[in-house]
Amino acid sequence: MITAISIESLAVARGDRALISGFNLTLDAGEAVALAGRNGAGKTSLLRAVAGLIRPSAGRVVFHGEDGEIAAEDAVARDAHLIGHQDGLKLSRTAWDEALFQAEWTGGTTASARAACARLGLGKLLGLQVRKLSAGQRRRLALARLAASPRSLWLLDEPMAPLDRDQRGVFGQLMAEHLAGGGLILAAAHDPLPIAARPIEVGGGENAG
Amino acid sequence: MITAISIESLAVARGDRALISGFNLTLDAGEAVALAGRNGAGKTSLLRAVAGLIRPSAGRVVFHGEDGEIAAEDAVARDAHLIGHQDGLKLSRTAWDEALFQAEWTGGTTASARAACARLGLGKLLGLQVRKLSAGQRRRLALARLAASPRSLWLLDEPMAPLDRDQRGVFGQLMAEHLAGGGLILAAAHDPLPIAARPIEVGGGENAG
Amino acid sequence: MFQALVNPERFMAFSRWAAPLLGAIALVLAAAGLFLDFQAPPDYQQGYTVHIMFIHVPAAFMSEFVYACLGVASFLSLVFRHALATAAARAAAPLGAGFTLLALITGSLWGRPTWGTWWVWDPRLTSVLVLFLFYVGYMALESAIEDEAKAARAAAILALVGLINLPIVHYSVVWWNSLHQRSSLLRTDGPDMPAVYLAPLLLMLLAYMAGFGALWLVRVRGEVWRRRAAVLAMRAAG
Amino acid sequence: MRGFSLVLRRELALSWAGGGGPVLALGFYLAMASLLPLALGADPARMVAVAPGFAWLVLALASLLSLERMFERDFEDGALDLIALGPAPLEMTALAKGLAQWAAITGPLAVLAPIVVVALGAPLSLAPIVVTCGLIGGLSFCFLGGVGASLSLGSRRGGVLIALIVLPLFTPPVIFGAGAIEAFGAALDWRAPLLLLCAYSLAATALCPFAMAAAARNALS
Amino acid sequence: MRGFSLVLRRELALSWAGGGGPVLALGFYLAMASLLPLALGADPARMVAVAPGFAWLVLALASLLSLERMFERDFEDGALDLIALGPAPLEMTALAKGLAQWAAITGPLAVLAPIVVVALGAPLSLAPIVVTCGLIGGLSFCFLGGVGASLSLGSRRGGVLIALIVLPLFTPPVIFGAGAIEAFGAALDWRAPLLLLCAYSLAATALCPFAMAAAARNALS
Ligand code: HEM
Ligand SMILES: Nc1ncnc2c1ncn2[C@@H]1O[C@H](COP(=O)(O)OP(=O)(O)OP(=O)(O)O)[C@@H](O)[C@H]1O
Ligand SMILES: Nc1ncnc2c1ncn2[C@@H]1O[C@H](COP(=O)(O)OP(=O)(O)OP(=O)(O)O)[C@@H](O)[C@H]1O
Ligand SMILES: [Mg+2]
Ligand SMILES: [Mg+2]
Repeated sequence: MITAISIESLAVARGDRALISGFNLTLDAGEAVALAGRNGAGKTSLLRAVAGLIRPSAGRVVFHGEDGEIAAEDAVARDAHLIGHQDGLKLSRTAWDEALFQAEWTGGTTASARAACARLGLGKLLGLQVRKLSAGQRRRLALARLAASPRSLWLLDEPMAPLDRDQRGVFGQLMAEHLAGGGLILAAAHDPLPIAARPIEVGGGENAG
Repeated sequence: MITAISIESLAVARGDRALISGFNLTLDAGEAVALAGRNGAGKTSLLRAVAGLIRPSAGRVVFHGEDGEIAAEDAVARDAHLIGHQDGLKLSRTAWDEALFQAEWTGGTTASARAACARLGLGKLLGLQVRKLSAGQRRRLALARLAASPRSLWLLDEPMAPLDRDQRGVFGQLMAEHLAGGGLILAAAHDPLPIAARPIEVGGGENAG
Repeated sequence: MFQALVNPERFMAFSRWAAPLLGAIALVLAAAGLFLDFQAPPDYQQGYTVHIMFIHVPAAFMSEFVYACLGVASFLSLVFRHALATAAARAAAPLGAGFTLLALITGSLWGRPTWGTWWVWDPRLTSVLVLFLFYVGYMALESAIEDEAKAARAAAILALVGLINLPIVHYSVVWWNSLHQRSSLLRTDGPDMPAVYLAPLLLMLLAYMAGFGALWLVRVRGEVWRRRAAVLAMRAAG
Repeated sequence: MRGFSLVLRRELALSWAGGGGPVLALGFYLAMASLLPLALGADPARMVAVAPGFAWLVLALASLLSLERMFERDFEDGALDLIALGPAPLEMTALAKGLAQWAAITGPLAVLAPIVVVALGAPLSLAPIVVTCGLIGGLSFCFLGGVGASLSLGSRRGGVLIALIVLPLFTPPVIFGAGAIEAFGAALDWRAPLLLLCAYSLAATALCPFAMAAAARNALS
Repeated sequence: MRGFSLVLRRELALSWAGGGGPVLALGFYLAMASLLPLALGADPARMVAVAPGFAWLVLALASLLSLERMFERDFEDGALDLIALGPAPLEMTALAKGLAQWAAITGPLAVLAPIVVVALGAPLSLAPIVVTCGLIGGLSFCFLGGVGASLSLGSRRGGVLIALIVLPLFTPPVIFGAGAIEAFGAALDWRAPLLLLCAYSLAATALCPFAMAAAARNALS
C-alpha cells in the first residue's frame, strides 16, 4: 500500500537528449498532481520512468508505505496502475475478455471487473469485439481496470481525451473517490482535470533541450 | 474543387445496429461544422461514410463543385482529407519519410511538405523514427498533410486531443485560413473547436440505438 | 423459380414443405439403389468391395457439384448483396466439405484392398484433396472473422477465386501426373460398367442430390432463423 | 500512375528497411535447404533426385513468411484509410504492393535459389531454369499470397490462416515450375511448362489485385 | 503463479480463437503435404525419403509464421506495458507465451504429423517416434523463435529480421530428431538422439525466457 512517493532529482534522457533533469516532486496520499507541458516535454517519459519502464539517467523514485520504503519493483507491480497513450487492447477479442484479463492481471476479480464495466457504461458492449468499439468506448474499457482492481498509485497519461462529457464526469468522480480513499494520482493532461490537482510544469519540449 | 456537400437522409448501420438514420446536413464553402455526440454516437462512422469508406444503409452524400455535382469517388480521392482517430504512421520509418509520403499521396510536393512540417513545429524532429515521437508530435505529423496538400473538404475526427496549448493555437489558425480560403470542415470533437463552427448533435450513443 | 426464392418469406414458405419432401425422396432412392446394389453379383475382380463404389462415386461427384453451388451463391451474395444467397453460401460449405471427406475416406478405404495402399498421389485423388482444402480454407476464413457481414463477403471473394482456380488446379494436376511416369494402378476412366452396377449407381447419385437439396434447405432455413434472432436480440438490447 | 509509383516506393522502403521480409525469407530458405540433407541422412543419390523440386517448393513456402505484413499493418495503424482515399484506386495500390513484395522478397529468393540447388548436389546447369521459374512463379506466389493476406484482414488468425487459404492456390504454379525444372534436367521439352507458368503468373498478376482491393474495402467498411 | 496461468490462458485464447486451432493446423499441414509430391513427383521412393525432413520443415515454418504475434502485437498496441507491470515477472510471461505457442501451434502439428508422413508413404510404425520428436523439438522451435521475436522488437531495422539470429539454432533439433527417427526406422538405438533432443529442448525452454524478458524490457525502455 503506497502512501507517498517522492521523486528525487530525477533525470530522464531519450536517445542522446536529456529530456528531464533535476526533477523533484513529492506526492502524498489523497493528493493529485497534473503534469502539464508542451508536446515532447517528457510527461510520458516521466510517467514511464516512475513506473520503472524507463531507467532514469540520474536520481530515483522512492515509494513509501505505512512501514517505510517499498522496493520500487514490488510497489509498481502490486500497487500502481499505468494508463498510457495506447489502450493496450487486443482488437480481435471481446470487450469482456479484455476487461476481465486486465482486471485479473492487476489483482481484480470477475465481480469487480463486471462492476467497473457497468460503472463506465460498458454494460451492453461487453459482448462486442474490441475492434468494433468506438474510440471513447475503448478508452473506457482501458480505464475500467482502475475501478476494477484497487491500487494506490494511478499514473495516467491523458486519460480523458476521447471521452464524452458525461463520461468525463463519471471518470472525475472515480478519481475523486480514489483520492478520498487515500489514493495518489499523477496525471499528464493538456486539459484541466475534473478534480483539484496540483499543477506541475514539465521540461521545455522539443525546442528546448 | 468541392464547394459544398449535402448529406441527404443518411442512414448508417454497424452490425445489426442502426447508428444514424435520416441524417441531413448541408455544408457550404467557408463553413465549419462540429459534430458532437456521446461515445459511440456514430461520429466516426458518419465521417467514414462521408469519405465513402462505409457504405450507408440509406441516403446519400452529394458533392457539389463549381459546375454541378461531382462523383463521390473523385471528389473524395482528389479533394478531401480524412484525419481519423489513428495517425496511420509507420513507427519504423522516419518522420520525414512519412510526412513526405502522406503529402505527395494527397497531391502535395516536397516543398509544401517541408513547409507544413515547419509550420507545425516538427522541424527538428523530421530525422527521428516515428516510434520515438511523442503522442502530440505524431498527431502533428499526421495533421501536416492538411497544410501540405491543399484540399477543400477536411474530415477531422477529434484532431486536437493530444496537442498542447500552443499547437492547438497553430492548428486553429490553420483551420481558420482554410475556411477563409473557401474550404469546408466537418469535425468531430468533444471539446469546443478553436474556430467558429456550427454545432450538430449526432445520434444517441450506445444506450439509445 | 429463382424469382420466387429470392424473397425470404416465399423461400421460407417453399422450403417448409420442400425440404422434408426432398429428404423423403432421398431416402427412397437410396433404399432402392442399395437394394439393386446388393442384388448385383460381387465383382469378379473386386469382390464385395465394389459396394463401396455406390457410396464413393456419388460422394466424389457431389464434392464438385456442391462447390459449383457454393460459387454461384457466393457470386450472387457479392453482386446483389442478397441475404439469402449469403446464407446459402454459408450453408453449402460444410456440406460440400462433408461430401469431399466422404469421397476421400471411402476412396482410400477402397484403395486399400484394390491398390494395396490407402493413398496414391494420383491426379484425381490429389485434385480432390485440394478441393477439400479449398473447403477447409473457406470455413476457416469465415469463422475467423467476427463481423458476420464482412466474414461473408470475404469468404465469398475467396469462393470466387477458388471457382476460377479449381479447373486450372484440376488440369494442372492431370498434366502434372502425365508428365511424370504414371504411378498408380488406378484407371482414371473408371472400370467400364455393366448395367447391374450402373443402375444402382445412378439411383444413388440422385439420392445424394436429393439429400443434399434437403440438407441445404434445412441449413439455409437455420441461417435465416439465426439472422432474425440476432436482429431481435439487437433490438431488445436497444 | 503517380500514385502507383508512390506506393511502390513506400512498400519497397518498408520491406527493405523496416519489414525485414527479404532477409528473413532468405534465412529461412537457406536454413530449410540445409535441413534437407540433415533430415535425409545425407544419401547423395537420393538428394540429387529431389534437390531441384525441394528447392522450388521451399521457395514457394518462404514467400509465405512476410505475407502478414502486406496489408495487416496498414490496416491496424490506419494507413489503409489514407491509401484508400488517395489518387490511385485500391486495385492499383494492390498491384503495387504485390510487385513490391515480389521485388523485395521472392525476387531475391529466386536469384539465390541456384546456390541452394547446387548446395544440395544438383548440377549447376539447372541454375538458369531455377532462377527463371523462381522469378516468374514468384510473381504468382506474391499475388495469390496478397489475396490471402487481404482476405484475412481483421480476422483473429494471421500467418497460418493465410497459408491455409493460399497454399491450395499455389498448386498450379508449383506443378508447372517443378515440371519445367524436371524437364530441363532431363533434357526434355521444358518450354511448355514454363509457358504455362508464365500464363498463370500473368493471369494472377492481372486478376488478383481486384480480389485484394475488394477484400481490403470490405475490411475497411 | 496466478499471473502465469493468466497469461497462458490469454495467449491460448488469442491463438485458438476463431478458425479453431486443430482444423487450421490440419489444413495447413495437408496443404503443405499435397504440394510436396507436386514438386518432387509422385514417385513414392522420393517422398518417403523426404517425408521426415518435410515434417520438420512444416513445424519450423509454422512457428516462424506466428512469430509476429508473439511479442510484436503486444508491443505495438501497448499491452506489453501492462504485462510488464503485472504480478508475474516478465520471464514468467515469456515462458507462458512460449508454451502457449507450443500448445496452440506446433503441438497440434506434431500430433498430426504421422497422418501426413504416412500419406507420404512412410511406414505407419514410425508414427510414435515422429510425434515424440515433433512435440519435443517443437518446444525448442517456439522458444528459439520467441527469442528472435523479442530481439527484433522495435529494432531500428525493425521486423522479424533479427529472428535470423536464431534460425541456425533450429538445426540441432532437426539433426537429433532426424537421427532418432532414422534410427527408430532402422531398429537401431534411437534413445540417444532422442535424449539429446530432449536435453536441447529443455535447455531452450529454461534459458530462452530470460533472453526474451531482457529483450522485451530493453525494447520498452
Ligand atoms: C482417396 C481415394 C479416391 C478419391 C479421392 C477418388 C475420387 C474420385 C473422383 C473425384 C471421381 C469422379 C467422380 C465424378 O466426377 O463423377 C471418382 C470416380 C470413381 N472412382 Fe474414385 N477416388 C478414390 C479412390 C478410388 C478407388 C480406390 C477406386 C476403386 C478402384 C475408385 C473407383 C472410382 C470409380 C469406379 C469411379 C467412377 C467412374 C468415373 O466416374 O470415372 N476410386 N473417384
Ligand atoms: N532517440 C531519441 N532521440 C532524440 N529524441 C528522442 C528520442 N526518443 C524520444 N525523443 C524525444 O523525447 C520526447 C519524448 O517525449 P514524451 O513522449 O515523454 O513527451 P510528452 O510530454 O508525453 O509529449 P505529449 O504531450 O505529446 O505526449 C520527444 O520530444 C521525442 O522527440
Ligand atoms: N458489429 C457491431 N454490432 C453492434 N454495434 C457495433 C458494431 N460495430 C460498431 N458498433 C457500434 O457502433 C458504434 C461506432 O461508433 P463510432 O465509432 O462512430 O462512435 P463515435 O461517435 O466516433 O464515438 P467516439 O466519440 O468514442 O469516437 C459504437 O457504439 C459501436 O459499439
Ligand atoms: Mg505523452
Ligand atoms: Mg470516434
